[in-house]
Amino acid sequence: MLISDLPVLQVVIPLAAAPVCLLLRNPRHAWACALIASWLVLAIALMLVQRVHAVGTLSYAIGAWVAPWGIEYRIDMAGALMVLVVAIIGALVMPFARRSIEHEILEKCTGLFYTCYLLCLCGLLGMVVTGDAFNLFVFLEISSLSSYVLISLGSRRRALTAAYQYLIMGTIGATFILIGVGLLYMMTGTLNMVDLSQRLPEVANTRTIMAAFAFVTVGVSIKLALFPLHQWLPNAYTDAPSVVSAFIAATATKVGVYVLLRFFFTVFGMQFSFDAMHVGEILMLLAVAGILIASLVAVFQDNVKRMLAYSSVAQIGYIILGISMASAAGVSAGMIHLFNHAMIKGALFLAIGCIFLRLGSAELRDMHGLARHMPWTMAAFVAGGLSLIGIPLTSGFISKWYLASAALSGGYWPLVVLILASSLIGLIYMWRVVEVAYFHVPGTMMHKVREAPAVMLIPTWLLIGINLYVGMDASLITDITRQGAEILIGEALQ
Amino acid sequence: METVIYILSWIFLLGGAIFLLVGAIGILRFPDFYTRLHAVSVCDTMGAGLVLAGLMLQGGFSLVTVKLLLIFYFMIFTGPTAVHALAQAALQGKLKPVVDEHEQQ
Amino acid sequence: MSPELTVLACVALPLLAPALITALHRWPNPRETATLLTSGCLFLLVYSLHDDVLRGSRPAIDLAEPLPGLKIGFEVEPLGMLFALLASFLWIVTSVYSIGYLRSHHEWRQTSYYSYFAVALGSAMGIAFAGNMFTLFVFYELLTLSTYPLVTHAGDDNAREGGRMYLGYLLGTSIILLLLALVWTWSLTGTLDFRAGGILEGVVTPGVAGILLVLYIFGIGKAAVMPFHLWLPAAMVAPTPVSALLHAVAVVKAGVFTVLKVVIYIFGIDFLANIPVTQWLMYVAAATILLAAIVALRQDNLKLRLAWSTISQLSYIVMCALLVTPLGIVGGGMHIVMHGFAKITLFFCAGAILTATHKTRISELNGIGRHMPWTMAAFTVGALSMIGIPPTAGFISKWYILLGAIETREAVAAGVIIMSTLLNAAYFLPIVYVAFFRTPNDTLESMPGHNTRDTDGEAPPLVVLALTVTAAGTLALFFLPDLPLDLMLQLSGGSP
Amino acid sequence: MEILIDTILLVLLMITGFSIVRMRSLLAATMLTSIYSLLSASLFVVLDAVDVALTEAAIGAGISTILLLATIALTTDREKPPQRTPMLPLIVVIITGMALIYGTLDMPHFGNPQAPVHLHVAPAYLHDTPGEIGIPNVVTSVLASYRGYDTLGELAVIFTAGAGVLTLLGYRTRGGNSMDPGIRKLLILRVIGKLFFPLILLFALYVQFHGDYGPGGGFQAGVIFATGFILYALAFGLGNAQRLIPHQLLRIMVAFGMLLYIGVGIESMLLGGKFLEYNVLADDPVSGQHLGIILIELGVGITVASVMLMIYYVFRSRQPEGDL
Amino acid sequence: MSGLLGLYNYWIVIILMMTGFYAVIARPNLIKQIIGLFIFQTSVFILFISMANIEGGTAPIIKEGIRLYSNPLPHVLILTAIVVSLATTALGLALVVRIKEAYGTINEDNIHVQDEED
Repeated sequence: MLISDLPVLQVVIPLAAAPVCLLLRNPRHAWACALIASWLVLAIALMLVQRVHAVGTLSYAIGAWVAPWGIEYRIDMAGALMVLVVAIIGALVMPFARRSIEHEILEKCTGLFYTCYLLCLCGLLGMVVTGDAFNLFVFLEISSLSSYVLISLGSRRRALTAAYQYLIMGTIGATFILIGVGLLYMMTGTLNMVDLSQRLPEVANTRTIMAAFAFVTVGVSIKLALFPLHQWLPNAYTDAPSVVSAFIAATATKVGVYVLLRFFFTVFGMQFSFDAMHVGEILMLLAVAGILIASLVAVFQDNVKRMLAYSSVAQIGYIILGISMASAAGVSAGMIHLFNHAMIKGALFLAIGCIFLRLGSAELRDMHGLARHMPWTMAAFVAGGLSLIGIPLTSGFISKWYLASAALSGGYWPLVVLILASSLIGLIYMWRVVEVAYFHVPGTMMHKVREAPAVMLIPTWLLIGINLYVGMDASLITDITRQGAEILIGEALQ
Repeated sequence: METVIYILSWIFLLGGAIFLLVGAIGILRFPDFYTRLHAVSVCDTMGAGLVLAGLMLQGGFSLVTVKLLLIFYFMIFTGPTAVHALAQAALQGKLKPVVDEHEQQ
Repeated sequence: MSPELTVLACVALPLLAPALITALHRWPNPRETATLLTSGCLFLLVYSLHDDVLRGSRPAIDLAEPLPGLKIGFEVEPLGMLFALLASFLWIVTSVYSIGYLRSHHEWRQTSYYSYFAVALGSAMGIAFAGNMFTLFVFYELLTLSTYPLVTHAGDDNAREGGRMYLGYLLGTSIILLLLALVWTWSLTGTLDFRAGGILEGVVTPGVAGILLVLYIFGIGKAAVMPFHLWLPAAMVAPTPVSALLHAVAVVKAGVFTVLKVVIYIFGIDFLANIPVTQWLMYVAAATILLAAIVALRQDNLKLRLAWSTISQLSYIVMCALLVTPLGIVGGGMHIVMHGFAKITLFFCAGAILTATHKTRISELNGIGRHMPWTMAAFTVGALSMIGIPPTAGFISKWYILLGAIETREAVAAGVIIMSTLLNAAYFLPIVYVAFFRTPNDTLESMPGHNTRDTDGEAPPLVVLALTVTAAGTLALFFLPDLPLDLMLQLSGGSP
Repeated sequence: MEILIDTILLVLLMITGFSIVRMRSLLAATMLTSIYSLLSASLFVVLDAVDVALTEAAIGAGISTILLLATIALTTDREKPPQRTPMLPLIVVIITGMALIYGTLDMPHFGNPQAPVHLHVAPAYLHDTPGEIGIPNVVTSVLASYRGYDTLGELAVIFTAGAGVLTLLGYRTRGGNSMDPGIRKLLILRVIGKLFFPLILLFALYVQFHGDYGPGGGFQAGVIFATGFILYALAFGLGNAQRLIPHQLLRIMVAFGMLLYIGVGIESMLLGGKFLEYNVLADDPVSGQHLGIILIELGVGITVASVMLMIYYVFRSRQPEGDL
Repeated sequence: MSGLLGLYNYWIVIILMMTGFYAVIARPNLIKQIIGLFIFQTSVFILFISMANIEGGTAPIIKEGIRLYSNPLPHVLILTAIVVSLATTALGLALVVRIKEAYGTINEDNIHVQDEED
């Protein structure tokens, strides 16, 4: 096995680890297996980023069958960034998971939990690196099915309905994607994305391709919870086990956004997507509505996880807003926010996971005076919250800055104001938690509450650390996203 | 010779189709579960058998005929068994047969 | 230590101090010693820089570059030097005061109090020495966030309410307006560095510059120009030392300091003089001066009256800046210092009265001057300075402001200064009168259940010491205004 | 002729579909669903997709129906009349349908040999399969080799479903020798079951290994294999079936099939090829392909069979003892 | 076939798809939704297989003397999709069973009512 096999290995390792996990009787062993796999994936992801940086886009023909006859893995800078996001979150969530999972789900399910987690990881990675439209569907289903299971493991019975709702909406979305891919195939005879992009211009003005575009867009939008197709998300994030909320919130929707990017820019081409189909205007409208409405709804939530979930819907709005500008600056800003938001939300949900471990609840009313008993956890939460609001020296600021300047250079004046003003709504809902945790008098139950264990705090703070580092020095990440955006836009211009 | 076999096979096929049709009408027309089951089981076994026989005649001595024979073998076992199971289940479910009220009196 | 490193140390020292303070949280005396030591060292460090600056050197250091073209970097120039000197000196005094105040009030969470105080000071240093607008913005926000726990120190519903308003106004204006202005400026010019003569001239049309100026002036919520001033009275829920140093000096002065910086180094005085909006904004500031003074007249709560007075005085400085003349800038810079000393004295006094008598209302202060002669003497000095009567420091800054107004033939500005002087007198002198000349009525001696030990006499000695020092400073600055004046003159590049 | 059958089948499908939506009894709806699936399988045969037809019949009409029935047994078979007005869904459906119909307007016509799908990529499969893979069933060659990675993904999906169902419903062991009393009465069923059980397994093996030459392959075989055991479990009770194939064994088999598939991929990597490049497995590329395809089909068969059986076990073990 | 008749097949398939889709989104009964999903997906399979068809072709199993085969690629894709659909159905049904145990009903409206009460 050589360096050149890395693109496929990073997907195959979790895939192979999953059945091994199933075989292991002892949950601890299963955990160790999942841990090793996800760390290996992170190592590979880092190597991949470095390689893509060095040699440019990587292509790997699986089974040595060259595209378009075989399935191709294709990693460019944008893909490498996504792989990195998924791998970082996956690797950091795992050490956290053991204590949290032991506490939140039944013991007999823990081994299976890690199996499903690995499958989800594998599915998400596969979606990112694949260069084949149908293979995308297959891996989408792997990640979706496993995430339904993961979500259903939440301790309340509402987790079941949340998972079911997600299953129905997710399957509708996936079927829409399947229809879209089918129509594309019908008109071009190929499934390979690059091949598709070369053959599409000939038939671009047919009604079939327009329908295909619509179906793919709607299908992916369901997966990434674009307003108003987000109904599954708040329930799913609220009732899933904390680890799952953190993992899925930070990765699944982001991968969805990435898939949308792939389709818009690589497959259909920018000209078709934005000039012919006017998707930019539609997305911008939906993004703005999503940002405002979801943020406002978040303010009125009493469950912190639900609040964060609505905030996720709003934040996805920011990412889409960047993309909808259809400029290199906008797409790059969207991708920066994609990375940053993954880290922020991951950290916030992990912090909530720590709280859940000690409190057994994520309701605001149970958190009175929590900061005195769990100072480190709450400090992480506040740091993540500040980042979400976009205070300078945090990663959130970087993304807001880029988004605002992209909007400015695109001449979208009201958007700049909106971006800045809506971060204030973020301030309101984050501060509700801060006030309760720092200023309310602790209840009697609170005396037993201790700080979360170090194995859970360290991953949380590592994510916060990434946030702060990006806030201090964003050059690395902006470099990557700039290259990624250029490749996406550049391909479209060819 | 071929023409004879051809005509014969069509007679079988059509005959089978008629049986199946009759069975279907029976399902619709008969008054209760047991009689409907009766109609469908009897007619189906015969109809399907005839259709298979017709097809075998068309297939001649080939692998296809062997496969058809196998199907026939399966059919004659599974059909009655299924119907039996259904009737048994209905009986267990306390489903009363509809009886002509005049006779009962 | 090279000047560059000193600059860095000036910012880093108070930011790192909380580590030491927290480590010592079990032992109050060493903990307070740590605070005092830090503040003392900080002042010495800052002071050691002033020679260089007066000689014309501009120590600068860059730390990081979060975004291309946006650096976290420091550069010392006269105005920042002045602000840093003021803040670091008054920190020493306030620390002394705090020790006396907090101990006599048996406040909770003293460790976190001192820690956040140090962070706030560090942020103020960062603002003072910021080498570009981005760095300034970063520390501006850090200052808001680090003072939030201090404002809400009491932890009750009142404090939370005040804190909400504080955070809402300051973060709101800074994120929506100021950040917008920054992004815009950056996208127009590609830089946010402070440069002599500004960075906008020749890049933007006067119309756009006008909008930008509006965004900047109102975006800097800490300058409390109406209508973004309500946070300041709300912040009065904080313990008095916090109000004294932060809401009379560090935070609000950071606001007007930023305004001055923007006017001088982002727009440039010459460029700004040609924008019609400047004058209109000046009128807004003038209106703020008068309106806030009128509101102050009606306040019975001493701290609130002081807060409204601060709003009024801050707009002096904003108005100075918007006079866009070198003399006005000198006046504004001087007023930062002079008002700082006077106002901190007044707040110290208010705190001392609270400590000694548990009184917050002016109407309850009849005859208090007899019980607390030192305190009320200091209060009188502060009040005189606020009005601008010699021999107090306030006179000097007012003099320059008036000169600036006359130089630019701004009758409105000059008129407003005169008017507000009268109003100042109207809301401060009655307090002095009440304290010294009215006979104490029922309240002081006969309050039931009152601890007689506290009522008779002065506040704790540390408190009195602190307020005496600042009052003395107010007087001293009248006679020896050289240091601030030299710095400001160097900035404006000419003789008065 | 084909068009006639095609049309009739489509009309039947429509009728079935509408009836399913209207039907209030879930049991009846399930049976109609099974018929729907069978009809579409027939349609697939007419449309020359024999492999798909076999799979659809086995999975759609077979396993899915069994699962639906098991679920209904655990829940309820009556559907309450809906209380909400179905206007919004109707609008959504109509819009979606119109969008699709709009999309069809520029489609190549049904069966048109000049359609892009028949000109690009696919001809290469048909042309190169005999030379590169050396088996006549092109579907198998594409499935197992050209797009073998999709199939791995598909296996992972099934594996996920197995793990998921196991996680959700858990597994309860059933007392060893007990036979459902309901079944004990059905002597005929037991006799027939015993008769057919080996035949079904034999057929499954045929489908498994004949997949290279005719319709069939690991998926279909796995499902049929599972069906055989399900029949056994129906006739002789769950307890006896579990003694035949214990749950633990299933668990191992599920994992083993996956690992076998991935192992073939890794092995080809170790031998210096790409992932799933069977050419390197033997000296001669074509026999390497043969070997690879047989191995991965085996992996697929094992995992699919055991996952199906496991899901069935899990569903059945939820039922109270003695309930059919 | 020519003219609109050439699309007739697709139109029926679309109607079938929409029938299933309607059952998913309009019916409150969870099992009915799963059945709807199943029909929706199966109809999509028919769409794919329809496009693979070629006039006068046979099943894509190479035999001497036959030149026209239907397109094997959609067949492969749909084999995969069928399995995916089964996996979804199985998981969905498992969830339905759990929901029934937790809520005592499989009617979405009733479940919402209970969720509100929580």
